Amino acid sequence: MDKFGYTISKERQIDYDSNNRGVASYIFEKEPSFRLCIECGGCSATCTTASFTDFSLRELNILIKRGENDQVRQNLKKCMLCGKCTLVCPRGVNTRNIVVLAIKAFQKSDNYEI
Amino acid sequence: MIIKGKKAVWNDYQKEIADNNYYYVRSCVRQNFFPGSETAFLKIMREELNKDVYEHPCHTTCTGIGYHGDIVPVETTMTVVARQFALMTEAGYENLLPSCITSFGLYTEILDTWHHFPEVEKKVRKQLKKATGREFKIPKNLAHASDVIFKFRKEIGAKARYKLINKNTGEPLKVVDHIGCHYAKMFPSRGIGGAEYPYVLTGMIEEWGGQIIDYPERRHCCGFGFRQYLVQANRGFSIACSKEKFESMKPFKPDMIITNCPGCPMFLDRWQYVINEMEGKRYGQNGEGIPVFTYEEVAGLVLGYDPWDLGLQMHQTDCEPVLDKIGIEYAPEDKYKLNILPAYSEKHNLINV
Amino acid sequence: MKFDPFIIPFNIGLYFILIYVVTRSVIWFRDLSKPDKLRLQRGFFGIAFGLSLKEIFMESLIHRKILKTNFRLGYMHMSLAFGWFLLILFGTIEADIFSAKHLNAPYKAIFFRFFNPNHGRTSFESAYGFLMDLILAFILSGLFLAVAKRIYSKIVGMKKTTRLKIIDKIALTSLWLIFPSRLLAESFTCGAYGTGSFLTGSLGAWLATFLPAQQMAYPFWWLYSISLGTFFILLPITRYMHIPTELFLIFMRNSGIKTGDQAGTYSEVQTYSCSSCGICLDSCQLNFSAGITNIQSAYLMKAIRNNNDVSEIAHNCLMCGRCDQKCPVGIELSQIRMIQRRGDETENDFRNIYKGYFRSRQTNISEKTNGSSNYNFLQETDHGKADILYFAGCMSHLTPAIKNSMIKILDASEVKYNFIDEQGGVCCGRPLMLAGQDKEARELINFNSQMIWKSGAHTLVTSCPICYKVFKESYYLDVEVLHHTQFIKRLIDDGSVKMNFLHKKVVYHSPCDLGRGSGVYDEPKEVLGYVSRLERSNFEDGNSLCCGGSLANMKISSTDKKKIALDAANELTKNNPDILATACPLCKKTFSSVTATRVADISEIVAEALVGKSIKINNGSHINSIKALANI
Amino acid sequence: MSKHVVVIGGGVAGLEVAGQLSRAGIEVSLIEKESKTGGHLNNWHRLFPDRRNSIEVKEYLDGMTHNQRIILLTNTTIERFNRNKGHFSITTNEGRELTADAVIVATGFDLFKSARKEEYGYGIYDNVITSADLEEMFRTGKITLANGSVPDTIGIVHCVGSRDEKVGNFYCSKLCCVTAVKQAVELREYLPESKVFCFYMDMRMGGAFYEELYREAQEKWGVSFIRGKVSEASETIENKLLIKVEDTLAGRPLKMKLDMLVLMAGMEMSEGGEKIAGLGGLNTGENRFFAAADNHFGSNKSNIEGVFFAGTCTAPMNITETISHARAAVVEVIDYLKDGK
Repeated sequence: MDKFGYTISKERQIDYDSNNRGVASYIFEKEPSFRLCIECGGCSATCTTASFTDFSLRELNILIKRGENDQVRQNLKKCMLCGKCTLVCPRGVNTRNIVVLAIKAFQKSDNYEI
Repeated sequence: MIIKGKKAVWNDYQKEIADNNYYYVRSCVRQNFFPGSETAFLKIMREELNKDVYEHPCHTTCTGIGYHGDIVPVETTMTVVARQFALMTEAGYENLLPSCITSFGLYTEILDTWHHFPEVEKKVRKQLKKATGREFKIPKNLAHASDVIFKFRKEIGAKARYKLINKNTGEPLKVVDHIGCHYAKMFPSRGIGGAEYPYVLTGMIEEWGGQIIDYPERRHCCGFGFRQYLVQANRGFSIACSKEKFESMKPFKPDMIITNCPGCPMFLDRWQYVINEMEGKRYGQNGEGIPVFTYEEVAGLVLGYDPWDLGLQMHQTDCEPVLDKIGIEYAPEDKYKLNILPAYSEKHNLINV
Repeated sequence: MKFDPFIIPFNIGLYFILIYVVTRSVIWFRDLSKPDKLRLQRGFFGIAFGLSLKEIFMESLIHRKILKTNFRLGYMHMSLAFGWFLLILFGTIEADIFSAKHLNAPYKAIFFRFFNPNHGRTSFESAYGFLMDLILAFILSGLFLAVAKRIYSKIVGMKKTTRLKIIDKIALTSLWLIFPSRLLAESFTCGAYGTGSFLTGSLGAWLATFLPAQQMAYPFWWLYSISLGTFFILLPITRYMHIPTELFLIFMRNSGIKTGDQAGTYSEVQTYSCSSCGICLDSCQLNFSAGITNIQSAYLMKAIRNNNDVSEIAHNCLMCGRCDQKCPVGIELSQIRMIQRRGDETENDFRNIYKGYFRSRQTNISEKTNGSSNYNFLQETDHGKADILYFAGCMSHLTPAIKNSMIKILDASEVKYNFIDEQGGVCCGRPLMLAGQDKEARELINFNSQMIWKSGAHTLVTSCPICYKVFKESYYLDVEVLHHTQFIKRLIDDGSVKMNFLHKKVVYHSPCDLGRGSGVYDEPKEVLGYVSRLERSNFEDGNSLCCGGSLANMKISSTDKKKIALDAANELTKNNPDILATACPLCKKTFSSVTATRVADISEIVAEALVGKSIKINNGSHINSIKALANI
Repeated sequence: MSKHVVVIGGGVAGLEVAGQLSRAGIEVSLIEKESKTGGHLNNWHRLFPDRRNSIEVKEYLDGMTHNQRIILLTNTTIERFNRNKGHFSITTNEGRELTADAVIVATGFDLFKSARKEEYGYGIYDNVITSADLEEMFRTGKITLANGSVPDTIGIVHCVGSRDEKVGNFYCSKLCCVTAVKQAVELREYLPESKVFCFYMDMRMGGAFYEELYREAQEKWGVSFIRGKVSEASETIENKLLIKVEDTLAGRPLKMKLDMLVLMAGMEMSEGGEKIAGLGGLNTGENRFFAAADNHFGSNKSNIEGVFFAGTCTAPMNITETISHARAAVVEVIDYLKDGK
């Protein structure tokens, strides 16, 4: 209802407790190295896609963990899986698998499987 | 909640409040929003507590709204404030008693600035002299009106006709206190109880029989925020702030809200109506809203003043549920009768006086 | 005696398997694509038929390839397969010659001794009996090895043996029982009648000394028949299905049928042709370096046959192709794995008792697409016209020495070229393909193709074998695609670049996608041989190791990758070379982190050996070269 | 005549110094304000990064001082401290007069008083505890909430009282990060069902095997690390703690409910140390710790000849560094006494 000329702003806060973190749990289970990320951003720095778009593997990684899935899903498929990120990762995170698993997890969550 | 811990904090944040001879400075907006409050304050101070409270007819705004709304530059503000001080000095008073939280915050800020940067004070003195020919003394004591009511809370309590107790259940009323941001957030040491666990309103409520509830968003701004509300495009943010507070206090089922700031009761009161209009969401028991009071109104009610004399008919969220709970007598049919207020007259336009 | 009830299990089994195989063949044939059907028909009446017969004899019976890889294992397979074949062949002939009439029912040949207990009295008969005993002994010797392999796989020279499921165990037991029960049945019969040759005769005579041979024989004939019957009935749902299927495989392969990228008859025939011999296990680096022991091709084939969820297995593979090289049956294991990757999401819920017999084929489902491209953010850049394009590849940008060396070489050769991904390019698409995402890969391929096509170039040089493979196989470009080693070889051959000989000991690691993947083995070594002292390693060409850094493995942890890299690097640097040379940025990067030996791409070594055009270092003295510098 | 040295403080540094000096044949008086020696070591359960029992270190220190000619004065504080012709005369609270050839100050540190960070509600909210409180829980083996139930979600706030201009501490206490990680791991060990979150500004895992412990906490124990300083905590109606923090790496504010909040209290100059500084005219730095004569090669020396520092009274240090620093102080003292002063 906009008869006042404005509407109540939506909260920007991450509501950790009410967010659905099923996608993150799915990835944690299948790819334990997902835990190891220290958010250094090396992956995003070398990423070809990141140089063209706002796709950021680092950010994606943290948003999935917080259950902020909507922001993530539209970007996931921009990844070309080229693997440069895996090569630069100082923590040995299997980044490509995380992208593939995340895509799968979103499909599963669409089917209410997770 | 460990009350002992809280009390320890309260003990850490005490402040000196003058005993008598106050120079009262009004708030710009309260006279419109809750016009009974300041009248009630003066009445309580003069008639109930027998204090000398002086009001200078020539005092103006402190420019706080303009200052926090990024419109008035700080030097201008300081000069205007210096004029207030000059009026006080001329009237022979030393204890400044602003009605407005933002004024209180602003005076505190300016006095602190001058303390650290005497050259600024010097410059302002020069400017004031040049503009108005006036000179001033730094106030000896600066206390907000709610500080004074806090100071005399026991005296008021002793005279009370009503207690903040549900007459049907005997339980204390659950009261949410909301402290204006400019009261202690900028200078925690100048507020009773500090900024994290302010005691100023809590002390009154506890003294008068109510029970304060501590809810997670107690620190959150009411949503006025000056530049948030003043620009229409930002009002969605303003109302979201209030909503956040209501959502947070909701599980505690508060009976009423008490505030010590001009803007806060306005927004906590009016936004309840707007939220209901926009989202169909009603707060309070039975969806009747959570009544919002100023501390003067609450003091007046406790002392047995007529609710309509206190201006409670000006509230958008009806106060009757709380009045009923306490058992305050009132005449519903008198609510909107204007006979209490002086008749408005074209001829007596105050601006031309 | 014409008939005895004990033959019934055998007969049921035999006719069941015959009917099954015929039905299966019909279904398989029906499911073939039209061109493949034609190929098969042409093959049947052409040279393929003869070739197939020869191959069936050499591989299915003699097991030549296994013999070559591992003699003891080969002997085991050969004795069982070839021995059994001989036993059936000579048994049938025996029944044909010595029975009352010709063209007997099969059981007559199998249980010949039972129906002709007195056989073997004449010298010809006994000579034939000797032959039959010899064959049986041959089989039993193989059987002994097989039993021993189960218990202790090292006996047959294998580090690992395949694990079995219950049904396989029953089939295996029945298989193992066939020949000992035949031996005992025949021996008792011979013992009772005083016939038989060196094996059955002497064993029978000895057994008869303390056992009632006449009575003992009959149960063993039953056991023999039951073992055979059980084995036949279980055949289609066990790995032993490979015995009949391999014949089809050989014939189809000789007819020119290819695996392709979709599940189909041929991939299914291949899947069933896997005998779980386990040779792929030993060739797999995930197994022997990283200790990952459940994803090898034999297990993949088994999981597919059993309709299990294969996605974890399918993706946990380096795709190095070592098992492809080693597979004695010649199954295109990596291709089949790729099919499984593409069909990743297929969840097969076809569950009934026929499942094992006629499994529903896993087909590729194309993903739901919303029509919009995932990669529409890619911006075309105009690189202008050039004859030769240089595409360094993503990985080369993380190993700048490679691209810098290539620029140096290209500049020195004075060819006109365009460095098309100088500012960082778009991925070639192979990583997506390896993840089974062909549709997405195709988008990148189209994007890159257009860029290449617009340049009007005739040659595309790349530094990355991953890119090379996909450029060659999936791009359908009208340009010649060269890996930089091939290109350098050409530059050397036509004298475009001059090089010094570096007195360095170099060992060459052949990258998987370049060597086994694309068949480029020689050029890199020739280039290296031209500029340095190239030494041989134990892992050359088809047998070369994977560095472990492969993009193909989605699942492997970085620790396991390191283990593989370390093992491979240790193998390659055994003789302390000065340089571990490779021709792939990924191999270089992977090896660099695990070995103290200098790891260099061939391009780097070449760039180092390059003779500058203006400076005659070899002829000129120190002063001369300074003068030369001054003249530039 | 043998020399006499007074060591002020019976913590890790003081005990090490006293033991080493005594072994070198120097007469030592050890002054400790508490009833027993060991200082903060008595309060820790297991030590980072290898989680050995703190008793082992205590036993070592006791062994150092055992059977040595050390005059141990417990429950003793210093009331007067004078330097007189190269000698020091010290008066204790019990009126005892001590004369020393040299003094070693090993007054250690005090833990930051977490109640000063009012927004976290230590001492006000039921389930806000400090790292020291948690150690006590580990020692008793009972990790429970105020109402006796077992916590399910636990937050650990780094940098409480460190790197915080608001409380006047600009410096990094440097051990709280690794303590947080150690305690997170221990919490997960004790309470396998629990979820543990660390809220950090920076992970400062500078010591040997600290980073490895950090990695282990992530990999093996699934501890979540959220980069951002918790700005406020409040109690909800279900007696949980609602915290607000910005997840700086997600670039978004975050709120979550926790059962328990553990504050990683930083290290501050001890009150005792401040008193000594005042009595003896010893220089202190901007961080209020004792100011060493030289940061690089004189970290044991004070501005007064014959007064030396050992351990965390000069800066935050871990036990390894404290013991090394104490030994270095011993060398300085012996060197000083040899010169016949």
